[in-house]
Amino acid sequence: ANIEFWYGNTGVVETAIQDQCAAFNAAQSEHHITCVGQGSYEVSMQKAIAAFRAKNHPVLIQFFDAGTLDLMLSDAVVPVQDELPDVKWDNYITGARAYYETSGGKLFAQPYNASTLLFYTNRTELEKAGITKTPETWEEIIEAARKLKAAGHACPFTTDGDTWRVLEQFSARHGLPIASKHNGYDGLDAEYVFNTTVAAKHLQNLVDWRKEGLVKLGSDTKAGNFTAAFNAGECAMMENSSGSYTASAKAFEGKFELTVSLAPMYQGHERHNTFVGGASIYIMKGHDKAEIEGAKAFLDFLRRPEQQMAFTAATGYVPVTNDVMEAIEKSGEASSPKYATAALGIGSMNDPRTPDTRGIRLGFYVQFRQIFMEETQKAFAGEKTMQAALDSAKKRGDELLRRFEQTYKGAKLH
Amino acid sequence: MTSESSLFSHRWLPLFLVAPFMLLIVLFFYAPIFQAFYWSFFLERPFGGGSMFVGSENFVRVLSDSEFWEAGWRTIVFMITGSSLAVLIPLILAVAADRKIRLSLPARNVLVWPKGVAGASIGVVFAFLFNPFVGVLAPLNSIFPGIWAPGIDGTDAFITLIAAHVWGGIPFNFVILLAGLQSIPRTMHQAAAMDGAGPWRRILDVQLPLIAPQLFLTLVLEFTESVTSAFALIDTITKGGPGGSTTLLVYKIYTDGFSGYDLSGASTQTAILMVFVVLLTAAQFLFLGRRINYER
Amino acid sequence: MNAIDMAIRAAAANIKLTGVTKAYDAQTVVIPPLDVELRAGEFTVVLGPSGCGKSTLLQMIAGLERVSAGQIAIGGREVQDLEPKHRGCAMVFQNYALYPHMSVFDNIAYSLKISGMAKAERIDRVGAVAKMLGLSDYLARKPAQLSGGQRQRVAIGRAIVREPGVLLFDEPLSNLDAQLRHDMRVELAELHRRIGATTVFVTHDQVEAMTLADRILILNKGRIEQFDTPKAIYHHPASVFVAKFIGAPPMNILPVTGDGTVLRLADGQVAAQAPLTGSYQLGIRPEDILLDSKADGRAVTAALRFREDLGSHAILAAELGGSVVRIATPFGAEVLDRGEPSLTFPASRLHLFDAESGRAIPGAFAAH
Amino acid sequence: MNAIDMAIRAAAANIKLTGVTKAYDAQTVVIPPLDVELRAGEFTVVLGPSGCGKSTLLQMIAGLERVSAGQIAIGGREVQDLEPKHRGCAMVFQNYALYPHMSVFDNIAYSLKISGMAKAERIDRVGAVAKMLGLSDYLARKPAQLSGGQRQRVAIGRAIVREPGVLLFDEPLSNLDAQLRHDMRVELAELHRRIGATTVFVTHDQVEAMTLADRILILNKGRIEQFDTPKAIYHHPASVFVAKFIGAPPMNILPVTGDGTVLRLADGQVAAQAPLTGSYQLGIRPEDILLDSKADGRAVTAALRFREDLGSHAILAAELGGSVVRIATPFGAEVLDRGEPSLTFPASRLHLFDAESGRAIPGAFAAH
Amino acid sequence: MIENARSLNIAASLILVVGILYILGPLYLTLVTASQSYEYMLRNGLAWIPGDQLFSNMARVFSETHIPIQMLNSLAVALGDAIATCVLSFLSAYAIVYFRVRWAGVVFALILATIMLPIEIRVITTYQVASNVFSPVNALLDMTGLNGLIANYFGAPVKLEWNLLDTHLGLVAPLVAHGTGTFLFRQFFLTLPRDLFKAARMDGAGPIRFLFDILLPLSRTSFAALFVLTFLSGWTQYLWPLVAASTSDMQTAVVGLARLVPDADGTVPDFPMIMAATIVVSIIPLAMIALLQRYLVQGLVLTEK
Ligand SMILES: Nc1ncnc2c1ncn2[C@@H]1O[C@H](COP(=O)(O)OP(=O)(O)OP(=O)(O)O)[C@@H](O)[C@H]1O
Ligand SMILES: Nc1ncnc2c1ncn2[C@@H]1O[C@H](COP(=O)(O)OP(=O)(O)OP(=O)(O)O)[C@@H](O)[C@H]1O
Ligand SMILES: O=P(O)(O)OC[C@H](O)CO
Ligand SMILES: [Mg+2]
Ligand SMILES: [Mg+2]
Repeated sequence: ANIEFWYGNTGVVETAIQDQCAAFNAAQSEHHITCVGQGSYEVSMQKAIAAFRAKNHPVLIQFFDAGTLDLMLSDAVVPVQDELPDVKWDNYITGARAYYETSGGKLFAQPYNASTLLFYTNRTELEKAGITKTPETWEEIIEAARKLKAAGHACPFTTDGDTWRVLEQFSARHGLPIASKHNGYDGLDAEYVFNTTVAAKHLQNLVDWRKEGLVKLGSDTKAGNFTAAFNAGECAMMENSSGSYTASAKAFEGKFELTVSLAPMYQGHERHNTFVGGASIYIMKGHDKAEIEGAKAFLDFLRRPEQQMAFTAATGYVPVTNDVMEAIEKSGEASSPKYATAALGIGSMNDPRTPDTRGIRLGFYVQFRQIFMEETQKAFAGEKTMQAALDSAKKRGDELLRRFEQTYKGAKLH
Repeated sequence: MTSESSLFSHRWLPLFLVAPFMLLIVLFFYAPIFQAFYWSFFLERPFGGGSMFVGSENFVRVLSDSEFWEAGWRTIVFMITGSSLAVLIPLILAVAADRKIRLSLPARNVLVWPKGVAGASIGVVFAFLFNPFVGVLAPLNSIFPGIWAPGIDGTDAFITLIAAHVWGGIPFNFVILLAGLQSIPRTMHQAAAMDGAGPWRRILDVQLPLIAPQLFLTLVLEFTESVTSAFALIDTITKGGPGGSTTLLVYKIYTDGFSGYDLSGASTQTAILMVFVVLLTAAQFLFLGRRINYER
Repeated sequence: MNAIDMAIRAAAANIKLTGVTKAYDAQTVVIPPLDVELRAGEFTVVLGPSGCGKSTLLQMIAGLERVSAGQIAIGGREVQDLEPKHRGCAMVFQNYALYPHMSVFDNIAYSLKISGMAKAERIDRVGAVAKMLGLSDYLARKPAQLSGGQRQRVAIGRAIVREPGVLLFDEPLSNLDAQLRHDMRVELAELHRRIGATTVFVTHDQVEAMTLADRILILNKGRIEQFDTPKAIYHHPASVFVAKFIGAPPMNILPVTGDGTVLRLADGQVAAQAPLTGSYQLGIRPEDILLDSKADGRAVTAALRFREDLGSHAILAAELGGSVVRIATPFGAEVLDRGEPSLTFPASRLHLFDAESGRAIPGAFAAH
Repeated sequence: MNAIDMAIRAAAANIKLTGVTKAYDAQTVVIPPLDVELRAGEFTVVLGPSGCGKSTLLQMIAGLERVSAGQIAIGGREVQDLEPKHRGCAMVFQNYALYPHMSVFDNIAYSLKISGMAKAERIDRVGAVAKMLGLSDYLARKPAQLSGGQRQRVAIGRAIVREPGVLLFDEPLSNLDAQLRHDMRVELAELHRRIGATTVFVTHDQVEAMTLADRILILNKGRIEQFDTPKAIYHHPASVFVAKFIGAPPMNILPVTGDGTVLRLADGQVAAQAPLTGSYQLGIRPEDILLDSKADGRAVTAALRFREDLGSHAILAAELGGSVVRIATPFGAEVLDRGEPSLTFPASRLHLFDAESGRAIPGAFAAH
Repeated sequence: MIENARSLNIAASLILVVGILYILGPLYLTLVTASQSYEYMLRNGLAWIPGDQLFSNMARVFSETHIPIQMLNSLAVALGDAIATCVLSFLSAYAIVYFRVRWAGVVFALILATIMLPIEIRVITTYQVASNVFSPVNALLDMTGLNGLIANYFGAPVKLEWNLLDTHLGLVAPLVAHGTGTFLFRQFFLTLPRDLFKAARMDGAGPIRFLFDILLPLSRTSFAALFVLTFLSGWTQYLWPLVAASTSDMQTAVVGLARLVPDADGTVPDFPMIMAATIVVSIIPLAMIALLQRYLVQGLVLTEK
């Protein structure tokens, strides 16, 4: 059948996705897939919703982590595990499964471009400022940043303040809850709590460090975007998704030396697992058998170890199945830079977990991310204190949760 | 219309003539409006498949949401500053171009050009031009670092929007106001000259009052124009940020509805905004329109 | 003349144009060098066909149009380089050009306000003018709420409130209907008597010219055809142009040839006695032709073609030597519209013009 | 009359209006029930003040306005419910309403084209009309390229090309200048003579009415004041309204009181002899008043106020018993403008009207 | 006039210079940027002097982006909008002005109201309607209880479906539902001498002949003006095509252009190419303005009456 697949990535990742689509079409003749880029995860999701209401939606669609609960309750998707019961789903690492499975342990979506947060440095620049050891904690990062600044470096550390980076991944690895009820896993009546945890302190630190000139946000940089600023050599350190590894590596080629390591902790905190990030693929309802068959074929194709390895090599996204990890081991290229993020990422996701670090199961979470960004930006701009901003984000976030609860009154949490 | 009864008296033909257009309007104008009001009393699920009557709850929610009021306030600020600049600047230009000077002909041509550049294109261009590091203000920033930071500072972002809005709004208002100025009879200037009013004074005493109808028209139309233009500019320049500082109501409705899948909330805001617009228009006609309706 | 009239009596000034020329460019010379003097307090009507330069002349005096060459003196002072407001002229425009956004009071007071007059004084002065023009009850109205005649008066009020030495009118009555036009004409004559300002009045309308003017200035393509009293213009037109321009129906102009003793029409009939030779144009007004053959003067025979009966009198059209001659019958007379009556051309009513230039040849016949 | 004329000679039809009424709504009854018959081939001029319903009447005949009640018959056929095109009327509009985008030919031929006439025949017919109107050389031009008179002719051509039984004109000359107006008037009279269509001609202008009409229909607020020949209307006006409406200057109307033998003016002077008692209005036309005291008729003394000299003659304004009386002096007479001359009112020229209704009282004085 | 307006003329000239610079400045900088290489821009930022990469940047717009196809969409939308608006507005204005119908005022008011609420305000629900044009009919059937009856008889209620999203028709239709054209034509018709209409009736023209023989030829300038106006507005639309088309091959050039600025990629946006795209996207409307500015101005002058 002719099927369609929508995704939200751009840049090198988009190229890799298109390559996979082409490979699939080339590998068999029964199905033909058209892969449509929507520009971003958010747009992709809003387009999907609109399209679903208009009965105009594709059979396969990539949704990002933040949309998980909205989709689970949407009645718009079929759990992949229902469509593909024979797949060995427990091949997926726990960190990945935890985010996308029901309380009964059934996977809703097939993890696709899985990522997690990592710490990147421009070793060349660091060494110029006399820093030889890659920092591992925030304390060390700040120390290094001060040195860089003293050495005349304009942008020691950069982040974009994105909710995923500064709140979700931070809270997970520090073992902190974002919302009550174990981030919503135990009921729709959860409430946000992040404004009371160490995350709040960290965010206040970011504000202070930015004032000091140690941390720059995307819009503070010449490039206008934090990844671009790091890739261009403007900034010396950044926290970013494993998914942007290849882009950085390519940009650095022949100019700078790149290091990538686990995202930094505050001293005195035990390291926990990080959430799986990126996105996974859902099968949407309302399509005929032939299309579902095509969709299944494509999903099968994507799960193949060689496909996953190629995708990892091309992007930096982490293969989250055990067999692929083994395949990488066996390939003899395990230490090659193209798989640099794989083991690192999996390691990070496999760190010790608590009920608060399974994932996020909160309604209208995409909107909450917007609110969080909006509020923290106000704090960065000096309009209010970070604490006030977080309090207000919590308040607005709780309103979202209540409305979600009301909207899905009677619906049961899977 | 002097003699109504000398018109064609066919019964079905006129109906047939307006029918296609009315159908389109009912379908794509009135039905959506009705739908918005309808949804504002329901709670819609994003993916459909369930909606629940909630009475005035949506209204309570929207009206007690400080974000809504802030966006409303920003909308008003944008309309007042943006619209008045987008009328005032063309007005000044039109008064200048109305004079018989060498530049007036090229000006009449060039000043219409932005009409051909889409709001979103303007946005893309201005976003680049006002970029703090590579744009026109970059030299200023290298002298006073951080003085121009539209990515962080809401006011700077707002200024960028207004500069772009005015740029794109010049042609239409300029043409209408210039036409108004040119329709002032020459004898009116001559009479004022005989009365001792010099050319500067005539601008205030004769030209401005006499183009009041055109000014009124531009103000009324500028209202809708500012809504349309604001959306394209916000979406291409600021995305409502930083920190929501450029989220006007139109943009908020769009993001709430499309990115936030909050169809009910967005519809409720739409409904409120519509009522506001209708009231504002009525007020404009009542308080301004009536006063400036003099014949010549 | 009461106190109010006194209050707005103008200090009339004479106007002297010396070599005044107007050319928009090398090709369009609208007014070739023009010399004329209008006496202080005089009412001059400027008459001429459309496009002959009447408005241009007026606007040059007013200062709304620059002179290309020459001098204009008002009250002995050269003004051609002064701005309108410094010339002491006021003007009434064809469509009145009232400020539609100002009340009648403000329209009239505007020039006073600009000149910096104190408010109290302004109110007094506008009050006096409004009273004089019968506008006192309308001061608060906008021009759109006034009738044509009232608007006209506001325009005049606006002009006279500054007590100008010179009052200029550019076809101020041409937009009014016949009745109102007649009334306004009478009002204007009365006003001029009371104000006494030197007045220049442009019109297309003969009746206005004849009844209002002290002197009529007839312009033809920017040149003065004649400048004289209405009577002189009517009875002693200086040229065929003037003769045909004034009078309704206009003067009959017939080509004649002189043989040294008599002037003959194209068909050989003798139209008049005169010791002239060569070609001429003979003029006689319709009302001067007598149908009564017993009257004094030359009698010629003509064929009546048709008659237009106007009630009070009739206009007969007759064919004479290849031309159409119009005859106005006396009031109350009953006449035929067919036949070949003999027409009498009283010698004292005849006008003779040069065949080429069209200029009048005075004294060709016995004076009257 | 040549072959061409014959070709477009119309089959004139009479027009009969019975109880025709027009009301826009309950308040605005523009035409109260009206009965009138216009004879076939007759030239009727409809005259009346602005807003009296002239155009409305015309448009009801044409079918452009619906009648509120009553019947209109054209050539004996009831037409009030027919579409304009089925009534056999053609109309010439005030501004001609030529189709600006069509050539002269197409303007004239348009109605023929709509009626489905073959192209060859159309060309013939338009050619004949154009020739008759002197438009043959202009057939390819657009209206904008024509002079006022030519446009007028195209409008007429468009109207007559269908050989209508009825020709309607709504103030067709009012936008022309005096000279052209005069010429077109003559042409129209000539045209009517040749075409012979029943013609209804609306105008404001007395001279047109007097010179063109077979009969004049004078309307006042939608009612017929008088419908008679121009002569009768001028000399025997049926009401004060008609008397004042026709004539320039209009008839003088003076209030008089009869004591059984004479009629006295307000100041007691005897204006006329008549065996009447009570209040009346006495009418006399300006040109009928004699300044010559030796003439026949009653002499009264009046105070001259001012004179308007029109060249051919003068209009004197005098005060008589509290009213202003206008006197037209005979052509060529020289008269004073001050003094208290005695005025003679020839009995045969007097008109008497009822003081209340304003209707004429015929036979009050010796007939003339 | 004899008066010293020098000061005013100098001031006016200065104002016009500033105005022209304000308009031309961004256009010039766009052109300049479009003519630089990406590397040059990365190194130096904004340039003031044109470079030599204009054509290669434009070539990249054609080879690397969807803008060429999207320009075809824009053309379809703009032309569709302009033609449909012209025709429908003309017909409706004709019915309103030239027919004796009691509802003319109401219909005109209903049409005029569309000017006050731009599509940006009602986009959410307009999208909903466009996703199924029959949804109002369905709703009507439901609300009137008619569907209940139908369900009783036929076993199932009527649910009509017609999705206009991602179609050219869907991109155009809501844009046409706008009263400016009707307003414009009505104003124009009211300036036409009434007698022209009466003359045509005397000549025997019925409504259709009058429409085609008289009104249409006389309305040419208004048509041209409205055509230019709606074409430009159709071309420059942003929000509606943004939401109504979900694939880049259905999107319009303006939306495609805005999409060239990536949300978050590890690279600095390729501004020279984006600016080149801006030029490419604006070239048709700008050419249209240059050619038809006269009509545009005439069309916008019809404000009073
Ligand atoms: N700005 C100008 N440029 C060139 N020619 C002009 C200009 N203004 C007027 N004219 C010409 O000058 C001539 C005189 O114009 P003017 O207005 O004085 O005529 P007029 O006698 O007042 O005519 P009317 O009776 O029609 O008002 C006309 O032929 C006119 O075309
Ligand atoms: N549609 C209408 N509704 C109400 N009254 C109307 C309408 N059309 C005309 N009238 C009124 O009908 C009366 C007669 O109008 P009509 O046009 O027939 O006058 P007229 O004698 O032709 O005037 P004019 O000499 O000014 O052309 C006027 O008082 C006019 O105001
Ligand atoms: O940038 P990515 O693809 O790793 O995704 C990050 C977050 O998971 C998006 O929600
Ligand atoms: Mg003039
Ligand atoms: Mg009329």
